[in-house]
Amino acid sequence: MLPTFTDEQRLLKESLERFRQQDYSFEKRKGLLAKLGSKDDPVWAQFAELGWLAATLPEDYGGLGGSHADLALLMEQFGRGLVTSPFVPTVVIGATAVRLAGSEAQKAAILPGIAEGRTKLALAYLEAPGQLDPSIVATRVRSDGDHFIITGNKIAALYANVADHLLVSARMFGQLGDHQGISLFIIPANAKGLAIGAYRTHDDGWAADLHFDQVHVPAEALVGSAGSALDTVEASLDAGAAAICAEAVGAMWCLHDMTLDYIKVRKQFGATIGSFQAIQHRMVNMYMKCQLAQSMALAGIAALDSSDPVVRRRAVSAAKVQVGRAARHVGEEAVQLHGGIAMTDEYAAGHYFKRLTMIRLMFGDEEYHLRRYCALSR
Amino acid sequence: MLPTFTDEQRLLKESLERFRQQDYSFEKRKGLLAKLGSKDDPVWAQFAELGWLAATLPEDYGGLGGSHADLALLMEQFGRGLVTSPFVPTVVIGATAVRLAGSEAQKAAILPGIAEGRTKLALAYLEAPGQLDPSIVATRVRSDGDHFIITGNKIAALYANVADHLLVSARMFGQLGDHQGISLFIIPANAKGLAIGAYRTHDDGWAADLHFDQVHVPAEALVGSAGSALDTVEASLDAGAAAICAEAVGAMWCLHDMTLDYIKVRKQFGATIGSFQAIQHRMVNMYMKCQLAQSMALAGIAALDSSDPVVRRRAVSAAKVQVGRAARHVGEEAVQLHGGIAMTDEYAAGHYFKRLTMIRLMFGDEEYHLRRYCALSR
Amino acid sequence: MKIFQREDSLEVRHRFETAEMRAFRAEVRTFVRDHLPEEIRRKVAQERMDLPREDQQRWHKILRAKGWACPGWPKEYGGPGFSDDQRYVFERELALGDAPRPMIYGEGMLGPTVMAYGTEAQKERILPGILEGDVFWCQGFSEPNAGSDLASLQCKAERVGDQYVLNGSKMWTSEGHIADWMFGLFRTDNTGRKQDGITFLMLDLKSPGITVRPILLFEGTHEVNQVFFDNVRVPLENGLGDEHKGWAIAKYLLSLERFGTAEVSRSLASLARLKSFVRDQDPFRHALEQKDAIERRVAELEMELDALEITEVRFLFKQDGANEVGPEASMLKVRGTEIQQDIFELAMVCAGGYALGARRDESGADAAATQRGQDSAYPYFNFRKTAIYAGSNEIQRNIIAKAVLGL
Amino acid sequence: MKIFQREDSLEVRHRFETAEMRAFRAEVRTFVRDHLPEEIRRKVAQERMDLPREDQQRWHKILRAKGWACPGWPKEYGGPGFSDDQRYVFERELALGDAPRPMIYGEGMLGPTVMAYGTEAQKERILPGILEGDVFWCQGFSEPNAGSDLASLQCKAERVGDQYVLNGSKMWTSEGHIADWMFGLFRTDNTGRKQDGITFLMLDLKSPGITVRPILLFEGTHEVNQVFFDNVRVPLENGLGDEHKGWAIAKYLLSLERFGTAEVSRSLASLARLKSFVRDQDPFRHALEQKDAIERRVAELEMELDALEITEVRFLFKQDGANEVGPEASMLKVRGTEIQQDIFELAMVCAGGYALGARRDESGADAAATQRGQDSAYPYFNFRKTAIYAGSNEIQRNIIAKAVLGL
Repeated sequence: MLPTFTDEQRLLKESLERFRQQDYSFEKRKGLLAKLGSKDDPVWAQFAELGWLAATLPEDYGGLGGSHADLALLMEQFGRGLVTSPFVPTVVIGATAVRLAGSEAQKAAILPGIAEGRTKLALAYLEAPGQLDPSIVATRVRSDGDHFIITGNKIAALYANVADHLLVSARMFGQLGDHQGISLFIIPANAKGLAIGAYRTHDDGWAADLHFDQVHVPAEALVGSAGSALDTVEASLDAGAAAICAEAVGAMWCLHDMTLDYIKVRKQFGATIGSFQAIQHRMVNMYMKCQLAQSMALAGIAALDSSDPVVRRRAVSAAKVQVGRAARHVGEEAVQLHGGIAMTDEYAAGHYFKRLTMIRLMFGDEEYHLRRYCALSR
Repeated sequence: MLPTFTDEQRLLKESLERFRQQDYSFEKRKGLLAKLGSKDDPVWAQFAELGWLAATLPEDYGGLGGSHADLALLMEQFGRGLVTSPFVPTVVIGATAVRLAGSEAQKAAILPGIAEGRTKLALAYLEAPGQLDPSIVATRVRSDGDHFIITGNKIAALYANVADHLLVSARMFGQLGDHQGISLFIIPANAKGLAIGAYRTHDDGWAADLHFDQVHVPAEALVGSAGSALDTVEASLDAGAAAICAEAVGAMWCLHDMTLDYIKVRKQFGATIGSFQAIQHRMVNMYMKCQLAQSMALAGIAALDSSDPVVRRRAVSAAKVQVGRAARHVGEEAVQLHGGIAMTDEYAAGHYFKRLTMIRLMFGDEEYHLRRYCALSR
Repeated sequence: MKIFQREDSLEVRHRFETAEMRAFRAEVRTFVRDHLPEEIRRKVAQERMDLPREDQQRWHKILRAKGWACPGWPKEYGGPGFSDDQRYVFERELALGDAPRPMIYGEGMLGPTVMAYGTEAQKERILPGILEGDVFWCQGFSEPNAGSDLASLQCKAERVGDQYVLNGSKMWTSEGHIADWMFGLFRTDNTGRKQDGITFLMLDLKSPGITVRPILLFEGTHEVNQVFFDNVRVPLENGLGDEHKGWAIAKYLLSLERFGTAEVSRSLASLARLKSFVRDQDPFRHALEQKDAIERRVAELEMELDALEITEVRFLFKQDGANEVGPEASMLKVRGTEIQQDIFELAMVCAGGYALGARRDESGADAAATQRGQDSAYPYFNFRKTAIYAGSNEIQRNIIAKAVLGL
Repeated sequence: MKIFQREDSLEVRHRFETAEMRAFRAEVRTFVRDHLPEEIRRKVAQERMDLPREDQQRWHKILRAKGWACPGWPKEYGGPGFSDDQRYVFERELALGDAPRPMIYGEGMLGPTVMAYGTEAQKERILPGILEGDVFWCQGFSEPNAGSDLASLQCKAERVGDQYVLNGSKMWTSEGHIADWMFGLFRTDNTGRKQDGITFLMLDLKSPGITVRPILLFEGTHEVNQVFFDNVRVPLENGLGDEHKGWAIAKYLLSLERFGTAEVSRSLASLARLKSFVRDQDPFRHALEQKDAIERRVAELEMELDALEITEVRFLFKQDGANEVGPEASMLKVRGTEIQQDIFELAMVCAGGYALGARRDESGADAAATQRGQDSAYPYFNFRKTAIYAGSNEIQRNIIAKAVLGL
């Protein structure tokens, strides 16, 4: 997927390929999912050992100072291998928020732990199912002496049940939808008054709905300045969105390859179905969607480096729209061209399709990002 | 296209088929277009002679009292034959407006003339190119003693240059976009102060932009009551839209048949291109679009009989959206599956494609009607 | 000269608007509302097609008591003897009322086929069990290497004395795990054209040598199975029609599905659920722009469904009274499944964050909305199958190309 | 352990953002703005591809005077000797400035082919006329029964003494009516494989026995012709490469078009015109909802174009320095034409009532808007050809299926 490779990136890619082929084959994956996110999750430990958790973190905080190119590489390989983990909530979204807005103390407390595999993060920002804009915050926070008190509900916080710390957006002042008035807090997952209702997601990950009942948090839990956290939340979500776009590209190429292999051997009416022209042209359309999605995912991740938030938002939204549409097309066609076999639990294609579908829905669907792109174009 | 046929309708259909095959073949059509809309237009005279101009008009005014089923039949055959005439502006839109809102005197003065082929009408309602809503009327009218004075501009009035009388919407009071305040007038085409800038349309018809410079019209020219003509204009345009939907279905079936015939004989790589599965499946998609468009066109024309304007508008809008989209699909695919030959002036397919494209743009495009449908669904 | 007189209705759906049909519709609607058990209704409203045997049987017996079981069957065999119009309206009302689908294999497929090809003894033995809802059937057609290309099936029935001995396996057997009997196609001769040498057999699934292996779908439901035959013995009298001539019977059986392949009624119900979800689930009344976009997509689906419905009625009820549907009916299946899949996709997207979650039990204030949201991805995933099974949409397009367009 | 260090740019377009390239881009942009005659610019902005010979020649000579004619040619033959990056930026700026396309047949196709296959004498005879813009070429490949299946061409060149004698006809000959010379493929042998026995010839269109029949397109433009040969005599030295071996030369020639088949630059210009039309033409500032819908479609096209552009750059400028584009470049042509067609469709729809009118002369206050509106349907109609010519999009998909996917 990458336009250029350094030697280091070649090594990284090889280690990722080795992992997904040897340690995370589709057969082994089933067993590994049972421990997903738990304290003794062997996959997470391996991530840490291989340096993947540290890869993109700053060197001052135990990271390896990698670039966004490294992030793209990691995510694409995770996509190809259907690697399911709290990587994005922790390393991409969570760490981005802490890096962007956290105090020195917060960075020092959190980032090295992430790099070493000791700390997992989750961001709780979504409140209503169809309201994908992070400015829609009804969860309230008020000052109480040297504490803050948070009350409200969050839904679909990815891996919140396995996180050590939660990043939570809450409204300090203003109305629902106001861009000002939103603060971000980092709180321990075992905070008193916090109820976590966890559930599996369709792609075998985890999410949780959260209920904050007068949760008391100390002043040091505030990330960045009070009332102006929306930019941080948006930037973190953009990093997450760009990352899962790259992941989706990996998953799409994998589905593409599986389908291509299948139609070359599957016979009907005395011929391989890949010899039928209608199937060939549809396979070509899948191929084109993969190529184009790859281009957009590259541009999306590249834009994370931009100093202009409008440039970043436009590029990430464009990527999310195009990759999301491609993901739908490629996922649906992969199942259809396979036929019945792809409908089964024991075949991998359906699981890739589910993951792609969840990626479409995460961090703003195509409709949300198309609207955001239009608004930024005015 | 019709679900049932009476004996009379069978006869009508036969006369239409005979006309388009014998008198209006693609070769003869070219010559006939030169006289289109003129005083001695032989096609119009033949329409009158065959009773088609009278077919759907009320018996009390020289008509034959036919039903909307007869209108559907006429339009579908016009579509199949690429029959180009002022039929819709005169017999469908114009006559509908006069029937719905005209005084006895107006009906008696206009409708028999239409039935006999002496009188042509045109409706001038459009003012700005991208403003397809008939409530967008900036043309002003004011009373002056027993006269009205009209000032303003209209664009793209179909066949206004060949009409004997023009139906013109003008604002008597209220703001642009207000539903109240619009009046309808019937004025002679040679009225003083009226400038008509005529041009050919892409489908070899005519249209004109009109400039009203203090045009004086008598009180009797008012059609219906002052200030409340929007319903009449909408109902007339709906009749026109439903009629051209039926026409489009005829044109689509014709393109479908031409394409099917062509791919059965055209050879490439030693086989007919119709033997290639990708071409077959696209042909099937064209076939399905034609069938579905036919169903919607039927429902659209049927809804003209509804006493509930909301029912009528929803059905006509649904038809225009679906038929318009199908027209694009079928027209583009017909050209593509033919290849180069369909790009030429001497082959009929391109001309059908142009007509279908103009139909899409007339009386509200798909976007306009989708919005109208949504608004009516709230 | 007055040649144009009769006011014909162009609105093909008008045929269901007579006083008689309205009364019938009202009767069915009321009956469904009053007699469909709520726990069954709720599962159907979740778009589930994996209803447990008990639920299907319970509802079937309720209909049977009313005389409405097996709505396609003539009175002679205990059916209600509906006209085609009545049957159309009846199945519409059942779908709109979230009632389970009629049981396709016994009542929809095998029953009418036995009526056409069975001996009197077979009719007497087979039909009452279906009519009463006591015997569940499944279909043994597809095999691992015979999907779209059904005629290439290889599962063998060897004639030994007065029995067939079956070996091989059948694939994608829906409801194989809850059925009592299977009807299916088996190869009794391998020497000629592949369509020849196929025999239509009926067999008791409790016969020794049968193994039913569940096949889970990727979203977790258990609907289909692989059924293995290891020297399974089937008496000769369980053959339907002539030996080696099963292909014609299968073609007849597959042609029976002219009612309902477009799934218009169920899609109308799904779309209505989607609309009410969108209306109800937005506590903040915000993001109006997004609602506009959803409104547009809903409107587009409504129009598509409208076009499909009118086309279906045009095809099913031809003007000349011939209610035979030709190969053009394949397009009803193609468009019907495409639209249905699009509805479920939109429903999932509208559920937003809720759609991420897999099914779970929950109580609490917004449990209902959560539940509906979490249900939303299942049909999107599950209904991918509909474009694959019962003749994939590719096969349907091949049929139209060949049989309708002459390509 | 520090394994991740280098900050690589993922943004593939960054290669055009060096100081040097920026300066070059500014130079080209300024030159086009200052030197492109307004009457030519206006025609190009109308998306016309039927530019008169005088217009093409005039612009070519302006570029020639600057040293920029034939941008793909090396310095050795009088070209500017651009690097690939420069050429990419150069052609982008020409397109964005509404300059005519480089002349495809002489400078784009024949010139480089003669450089590769021609004798020294041929190079000296042919290249200067192209470089100076004095000799116009057209291409004689397609025939009435050899379109997508080019190798089945039948137009005959019989060897008689030191001449070929040509009989038959060539079809779809673009610019045949304004060209001086034609290069083309002719059958010199009919005995072997159809790809064999084809010879690449160059001929003076003033030769006796040639008739050029105009073929009008359905929207009225004259771009293509049928060219008939009635015992036309061509000297042997006008053959390029070996007799009977023209197929390989043709394949080389057709592979030259790697720059620009995606038409990204021109589509960017078209989209910019569309946006400014929408912004300007709405005197009433009404119907905001409709503007939203247009805005969405514009955004979608922008994104599609973005994806195509990045893909093009990825393909054209590979990381290993190998700037050979393989068969995957077929997708650039497919998507490029599809997007271009969609832009023109949207432009037409946005023009609303104005789009109905055919071209006409008009003066007056809103003549400009009227004109732009009335221009809007022409490219929608005219550009249907782009998915048909130069290897139809079906053929391109076949190529990808075979050569990229191995199907």
